[in-house]
Amino acid sequence: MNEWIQAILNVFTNPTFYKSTLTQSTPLILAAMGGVFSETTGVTNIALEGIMLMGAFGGVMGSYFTGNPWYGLALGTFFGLAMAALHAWASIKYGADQIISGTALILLAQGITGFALVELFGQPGSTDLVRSIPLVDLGSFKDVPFFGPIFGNLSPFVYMAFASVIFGWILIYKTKLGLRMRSVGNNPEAADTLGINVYNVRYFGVIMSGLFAALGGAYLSIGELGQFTTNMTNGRGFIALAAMIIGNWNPVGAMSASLLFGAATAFNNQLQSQSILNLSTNTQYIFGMIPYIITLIVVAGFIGKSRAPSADGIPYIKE
Amino acid sequence: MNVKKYLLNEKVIISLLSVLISLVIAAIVMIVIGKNPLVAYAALFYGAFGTKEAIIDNLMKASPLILTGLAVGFGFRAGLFNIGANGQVIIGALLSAYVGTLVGSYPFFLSIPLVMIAGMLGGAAWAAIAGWLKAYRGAHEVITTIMLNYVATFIANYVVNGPFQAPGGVPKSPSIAYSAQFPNIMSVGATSLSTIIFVSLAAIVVIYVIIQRTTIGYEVKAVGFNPYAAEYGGISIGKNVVLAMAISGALAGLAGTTQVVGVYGRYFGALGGSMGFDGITIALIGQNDPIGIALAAFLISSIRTGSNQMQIAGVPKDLVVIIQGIIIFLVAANRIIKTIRIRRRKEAEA
Amino acid sequence: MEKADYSQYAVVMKGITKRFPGVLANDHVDLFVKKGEIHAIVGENGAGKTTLMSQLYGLIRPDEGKIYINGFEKQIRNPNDAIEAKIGMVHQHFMLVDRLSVVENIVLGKEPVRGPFFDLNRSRKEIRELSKKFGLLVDPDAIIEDLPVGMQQRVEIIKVLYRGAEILILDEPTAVLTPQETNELFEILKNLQKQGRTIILITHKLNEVMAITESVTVMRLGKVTGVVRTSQTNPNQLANMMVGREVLLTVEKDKAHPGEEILQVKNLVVKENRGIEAVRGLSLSVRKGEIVGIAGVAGNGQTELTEAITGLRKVESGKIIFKGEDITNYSPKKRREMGMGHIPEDRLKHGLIKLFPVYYNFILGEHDDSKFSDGVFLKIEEIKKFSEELVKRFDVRPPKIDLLGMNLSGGNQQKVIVAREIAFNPVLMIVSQPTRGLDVGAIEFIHKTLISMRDKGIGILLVSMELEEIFSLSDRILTIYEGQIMGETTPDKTTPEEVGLMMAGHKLEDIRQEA
Amino acid sequence: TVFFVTDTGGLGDKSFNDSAWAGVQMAVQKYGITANVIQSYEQADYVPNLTAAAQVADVVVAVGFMMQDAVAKVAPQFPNVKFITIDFSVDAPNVESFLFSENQGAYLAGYLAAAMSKTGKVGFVGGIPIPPVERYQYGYEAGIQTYNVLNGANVQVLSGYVGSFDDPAAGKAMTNSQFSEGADIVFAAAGLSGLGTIEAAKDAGPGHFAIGVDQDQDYLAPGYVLTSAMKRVDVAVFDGIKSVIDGTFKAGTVTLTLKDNGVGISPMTYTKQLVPASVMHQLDVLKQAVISGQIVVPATEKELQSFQVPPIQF
Ligand SMILES: Nc1ncnc2c1ncn2[C@@H]1O[C@H](COP(=O)(O)OP(=O)(O)OP(=O)(O)O)[C@@H](O)[C@H]1O
Ligand SMILES: Nc1ncnc2c1ncn2[C@@H]1O[C@H](COP(=O)(O)OP(=O)(O)OP(=O)(O)O)[C@@H](O)[C@H]1O
Ligand SMILES: [Mg+2]
Ligand SMILES: [Mg+2]
Repeated sequence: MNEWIQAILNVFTNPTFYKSTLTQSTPLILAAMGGVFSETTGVTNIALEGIMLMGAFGGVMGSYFTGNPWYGLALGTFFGLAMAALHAWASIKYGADQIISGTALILLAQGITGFALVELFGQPGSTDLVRSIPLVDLGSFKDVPFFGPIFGNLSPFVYMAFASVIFGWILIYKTKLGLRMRSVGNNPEAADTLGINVYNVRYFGVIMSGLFAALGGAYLSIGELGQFTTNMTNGRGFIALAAMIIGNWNPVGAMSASLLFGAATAFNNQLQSQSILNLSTNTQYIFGMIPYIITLIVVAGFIGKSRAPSADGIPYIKE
Repeated sequence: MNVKKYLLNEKVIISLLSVLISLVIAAIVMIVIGKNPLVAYAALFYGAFGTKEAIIDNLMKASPLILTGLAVGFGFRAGLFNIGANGQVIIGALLSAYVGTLVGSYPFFLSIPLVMIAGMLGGAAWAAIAGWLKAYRGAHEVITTIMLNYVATFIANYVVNGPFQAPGGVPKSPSIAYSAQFPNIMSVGATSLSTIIFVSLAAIVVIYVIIQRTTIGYEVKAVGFNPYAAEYGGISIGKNVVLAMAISGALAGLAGTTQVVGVYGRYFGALGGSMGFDGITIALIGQNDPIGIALAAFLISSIRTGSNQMQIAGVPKDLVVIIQGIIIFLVAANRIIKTIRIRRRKEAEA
Repeated sequence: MEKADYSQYAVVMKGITKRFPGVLANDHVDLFVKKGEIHAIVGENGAGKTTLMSQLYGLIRPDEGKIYINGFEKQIRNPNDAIEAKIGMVHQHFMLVDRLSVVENIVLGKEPVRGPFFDLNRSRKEIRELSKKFGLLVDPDAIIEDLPVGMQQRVEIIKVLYRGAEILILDEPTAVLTPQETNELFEILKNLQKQGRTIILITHKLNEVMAITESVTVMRLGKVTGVVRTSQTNPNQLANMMVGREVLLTVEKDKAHPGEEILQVKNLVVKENRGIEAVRGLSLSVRKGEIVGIAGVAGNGQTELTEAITGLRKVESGKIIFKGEDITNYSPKKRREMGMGHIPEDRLKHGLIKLFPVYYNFILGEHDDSKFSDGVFLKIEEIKKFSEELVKRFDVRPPKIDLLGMNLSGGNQQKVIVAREIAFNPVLMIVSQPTRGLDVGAIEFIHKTLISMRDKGIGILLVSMELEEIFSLSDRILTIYEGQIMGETTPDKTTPEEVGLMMAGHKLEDIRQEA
Repeated sequence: TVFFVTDTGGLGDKSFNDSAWAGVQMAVQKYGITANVIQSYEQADYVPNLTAAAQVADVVVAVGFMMQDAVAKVAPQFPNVKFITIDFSVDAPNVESFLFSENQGAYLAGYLAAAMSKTGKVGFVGGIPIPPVERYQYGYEAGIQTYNVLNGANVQVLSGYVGSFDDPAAGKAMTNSQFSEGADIVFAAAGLSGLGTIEAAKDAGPGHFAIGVDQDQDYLAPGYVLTSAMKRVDVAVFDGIKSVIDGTFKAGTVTLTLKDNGVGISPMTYTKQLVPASVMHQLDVLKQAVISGQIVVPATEKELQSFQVPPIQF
C-alpha cells in the first residue's frame, strides 16, 4: 500500500506529469473546439476523427514537399477545411444525415491517407521523417525549478490550443457572429425570420471545425513526431467529441474536459513508470483503462445533464 | 401504404445510384493511378458473388452486421445514439465463449440456447450501464458508450491473456464445446455457411415485430419521440431508456455470439472488428427499418467481401475504403441525387 | 384593365394563390388593408390565414398573385425584403431562441456593434427606450425560456418595432394571453396605431375583433368569404361567415347535480422549475358532476397545480386525495388507472406525440390496457376501429387516422386529445386551457362536450385564462393568485370585475367588506 | 507464384508483416518468381484470403499468430500448396512454421542497455502484451538482471504498455514519462507506436537512446537508436520459399534462435563507436552462452521469476 501512495506522490510532484498533461490534451482541445464550433451552429460533426487524420497527413505532406513545416501546417489545415466543407455541403445544402455523412468522412479520410501514403511515399504504414514545427524555447525560463521543465519548451500547438479556446469563447459569446451562431444552432427558423442566412452561418461553423480539428491532427504528425503513420489519431476524435459534450458545448468546458482526459492519460503513463511498484504485465490492462474509467466516473458522478443546442443535428430545409 | 412502397422504391433507387456514382468516381481515381477499373470491378463483383465461397463469405459477413445494425437502429428508435455496439459485441462474445466452454456435457438443444442467452445478457448488461447512467445520472450515452468500448477492449485483452487463455500462450480463449457450436448448412473448402445466418434473419423479424406490434415498441418509440408526452401517458422514461439500451445491447451481444459459435469457435483477437461502428452506418442507411437494415448490411458485406479480390487485381485496399466512404456519403446526402433526378425530370418535361 | 390606384392602402394582396401538397391553402385571395387601420383576419383553423401572412412576410412565395405595399408593387422573396418594406410579423408559434436573453433575441440580425464586438450595453439601452416609448416593459437580460408567454410575446413585438416596422402582422397574438395581458396588448396596439402604424390581426376571438379593429376579412377553406367594416357587423354574423353555419357563442347548461367529493387537495406546496414555490399551501376539492373553474393570471401556479395533481410534478408537502385514497406519491400511470383524465395545457409538449399517427395518439396512456394490448402485443385492429369511431364522433379533420399528429392543425390536435381523454371514461378530469387557439366552431364543440361530461357525473377541474370560459362553464369558481386561492364563489354570485380583483391579489372577503 | 497474406496489421507495420514482405521480395529478386499480397481488413478475412491465395499460388505465406486457426482450416484443403507461417505453428504436411526466440535477441539488448545506462534506469515500452512482445520484454529484463548480477550493479527497468501498436504519440508520451523517471535507454516493442519512442530519444537529446525492434531500425534516427532487437522474419520467409523452389521443403516447425541468426541485435551501424570494447566482448560471451545452452533465456513472466543467472567469466 505504502509504495502506492509513494508512487502516486511521485507522479504528482513530477513536472513531466503536467507537461505530459498539456501535450496529451492539446490535440483533444483543438478537436473539441472544432466540435464546439460546428455544433454551436447546429451541425453535429462526428467526423472530427477523420478531419484530424487528414490534418495530420497534410501536415507531413506539405512539410515533406516544401521542407517547411509551416507550409505543412497550411496544407494540413487546408485538407481539414476541405473535409469540413464536404460535410457542410452535404449536411447543410442537402440536409444529409449528419452522422452518416460524418461516418463516411472518417472512412474517406482513412482511405485517402492510406492510399496517398503509398502513392506519394511509396510505402504503407508510415511516411519518412519530415521537419516538424519547432518548439517554443523560453530560454532561461527553462531553468526555473518545476515550472521550467513544464513550460520551458512546448510546441506552439499547445499555445494554439489555448488560444483557440479564448478565441472561440470570445467569438461565440461576445460577437455578433457568435450570437448568430447560437441562434442558428438553437432555432434556425427564428433566425431565418430575422433575415439571418442560416446556411451561411452554419457553413462558417462547420468550416471552422475543420480548421481546428485539422490543427489537432497536424499536432500529432508535425508537432509531436515529424511523420505520419496510419490511423495515428487512434480514436482521439471521439474522445474530443466526448470532451465537447462533457464540456456542455462550451469552449472552456470542452477545454477542461480535454485537460481532464489528458491528465488521466499522463497519470497512467507516469504511474506505470514508477519503478517502486514492480507490476505484473497483466496489470497493464487495468492501467490502460484508467483514463476511460475516470471519464465515466466524472460524467456519471459530477457533470449534470449536458444540453446540446436545441437544433443540433437537425437539417434546416426551407420549402 | 402505397406511399411507403413508393418511398421504399425511392430509397432503393437512391442507394443504388449512390453505389453507381461512387464506383464511377473511384474508377476515375483508378485510371489516374493507371489501373483498369473494369478489371477491378469485375474482381469486386466476382469476389462478392462470383463463387460459392464468395456468396457464403458474403452472407457470413452480413449476418453479424445485420445484428449490430439492428442494435444501433433500435437505439435510435428510443432517441438513443448507441456508439457502443463494439463494446457490447465484445462482452457478449466473451460471455458466450465462456459459457460455451462449460456446456460440453449438455446436448446442443440446451447448450446452444445457453450460449446465445449468455451473449445477449452480456451485451444487454454492458449497454444497460450506459442506459442507467443516462436515465438516472444524466450522463450522455455517446460519452459513456465510447468509454465503455475502450474498457471492454481492455477487459477482453486481459482475460484472453490471463484467466481465460487457451494453452499455448496465444491470446485467445479455449475453443468452445462442440455441442455449443452452430451446425453448418454447407461447406465449400474451408468456407462454411453457418446457421448463424438464421439468427440474424430471426432477429430482423423479432425486432420488426417488437417495434411495430408490441407495447414495448410503442413505449420505446413514445419516449424517443416525445419524453414529456410519454411521461404524461404513464410511460416511465428511465425504465424505457434502460430497456431500449439493453435490447440494443442484447442484439450487439448476439452478434458477438454468432462469431464465437459460428465462425471462430472461440473468442480471440479483435473479434468484433469494426462491426459495431459499421452498425451505425447500416442503421442509418437502412433508415432504422429492419428490412432496410438487412439490405444495407448486405451492401456493406458485399463491398467488403469483393474488396479482397480487388486487391488481388492490384487495387490498393485503401481505395476500397474510399469507395465505401463515397457510397455512404452519397447515401447520407441522398438529396444530392434526388435533386439531380428532379432536375433531369424537369429538363425532360421542358 | 386599368391600373388601379392603391396608394391609400398600406397592404394590398391581389389574387394570391398558394398550393401545398394536396391542399389549396389560398385560393385567389384578395386583401386590402388601409393605412393606419387595425384590420382583422378571421377564419376557421386551417382556413389559410397564417399561409396568407407568411407570404406577405416572405416566408413562403405565392404561386400566383401580386403584393402592393403603400401602393407600389413589391416582390417579397424573403423576410429581408419584408423587413426592408417595414413589415413585421409576430408569429402564431413564437419565433424566439429560448436559450438566448431578451436583448439577444430582439437585436438578433440587426446587432449594434462596438469594434468587432457585439455591443450589449447599447442594445440594452435601445430596448429600454423602445419599451418606455410603447409601454412594453421587459427585463432585457431575462432568458426567454424562463419567461411567461405574455412576456415572450412582448419580446416578439419589441423585436418587430426594433426593426422599425410600419406594418405589423400579429398571428393569433391573444391565443396564449390572459385577459389582463390581452388588454395591455390592445392598449399597445392602439398606441401603435396612434403613431401611424398599420396592424393586421389574426384572431379567433370575435369580441376582440369588435373591440379594436376597423375592418375584417373573413376566410374559409382558403377563400375570402366576406369583407366588412367592424362597425357594420356583429359576432354572430362573423361566426356564421367563418363556419358557414349557425354557431352558439354562449354555452347553455342546466343546473349541476354534484355528488360526493372525488378530489381533495390539502395545503399543497409545489415548486416550479427554478425551485421557487409556485403553489403555496393550496387546498380545494372537486365533487362528482360539477365543474370547478380555476381563474387566474397565467404563471400563478396553475401549471404546477395541475401537474402535481396528475403526477407529472413532485409535491413538496401537502396531500392529494382521489376517491378517498392518498395518491400524493402515485405515478401518473396509477392515477390514470384510477380514472383521472388530463387535458394538458401544452398540447404539443404533453398531449400529443407529433410523430405518432393519430391512432397511436388515441391510445396514449391506455396503450397497455387490455382493450388495446394483450400484455405483449398491441391489438392494432381494435386500436384502428376505436380510432375511426373517435374521429367520426369528434369530427377530427382531416378524418385520416394514420395522418401524423404534427400534420393536424392545433385545433384538430386538441380534438384528438379531448377525444382520447373522454374515451377512457374517467371519473375526474383535469382540464387546462381546453380551447386555446381554437376557432369558434371548435370551441363550441369542446364546451358542449365538457358540459355533457359533467352531466354524466364526472368531476371536472377546469383551469383557464379566459374569464369568459370560466364564467360560462364553471359551477364554482376558485381564483388563484401566487399559488393561493383568493376566494371561492359561483358565477351567479359574482362578476368578472370581482374575480378580476381577486386575480390581482385581493382576497374575496376584503373585497366584499369594502363594498 | 508466391502469395503473402498479411494479418490485420497489414503492410507498413514496421514489424513482421513488413519483414515477411521483404523476404518475399528477396525471393522475387533471386528467383524471378512472381509474388502478390493480400492485406486482411478484418479477422473474418483470414480464411477467405488464404483460400483465394491458395487457389492461385504455389506458396502461401501467412504471418501473425492470429491466423493460426485460419491456416489450420485452409491448409488441408490445398494439399499441393505449400504454406509458410510466421509466429505460429500448424501441424500439417504442407505447412512449414517458423517461430522466433525474440527473448534471446532482447536478452542481449537488455544487457547492452544496462551496460550503457548512465542513470541506472532503463525502460521498456510495449504495444499490447501479446506473446512475441512479452518474449521481448522478459528477455530484455533478463538481460538487465544478468548485467546486475555479473557486474554487481543495480540497474532498474521501468515497463509500460501503451495499449496500441499504431499510436506513436502515445508511445512518445510513455517514453518521455520513463525518461522523466530517470531512464535513459528505452526499448520499444510496440510496432508503429515505437516510432514515438525513437522520436522521444531524439528530442531528449544526447545521452538518451531508443532500442528498435523486429527490423534493424537504427537508421530511423542515426545515433539515437542504440541497437535493434531483430527477428529475421525476412530470412525465414526467404528460406521457406527457397526450400520449396529447390525441393527441400520440409513440413514442421522451425524455431529460429541466436544460433542460426534468426534473432539477434543489429550491427549498430551508427552507435558501435559509443560502446566500450569490453561490453562488446561481454555481449559475445553471452551470445555464445545462450547458443551453447548454458544460459536459458526466459520467455515468460514465470520463467523470468525463476531465472538464475549462471556464473559467467568474461
Ligand atoms: N407546411 C404545410 N404543408 C402542407 N400544407 C400546409 C402547410 N401549412 C399549411 N398547410 C395547408 O394550408 C391550409 C391553411 O393553413 P394555415 O396555417 O394558413 O391555416 P390557418 O388559417 O392559419 O389555421 P389556424 O387558424 O389554425 O392558424 C391548411 O389547411 C393546410 O392544409
Ligand atoms: N407539415 C405539414 N404537413 C401537412 N399539413 C400541415 C403541416 N403543417 C401544418 N399543416 C396543416 O396546416 C393547417 C394549419 O396549420 P397550423 O400549424 O397553422 O395549425 P394551427 O395554427 O396550429 O391550428 P390552430 O389555429 O388550431 O392552433 C392544419 O390543417 C394542418 O393540417
Ligand atoms: Mg395559423
Ligand atoms: Mg392557430
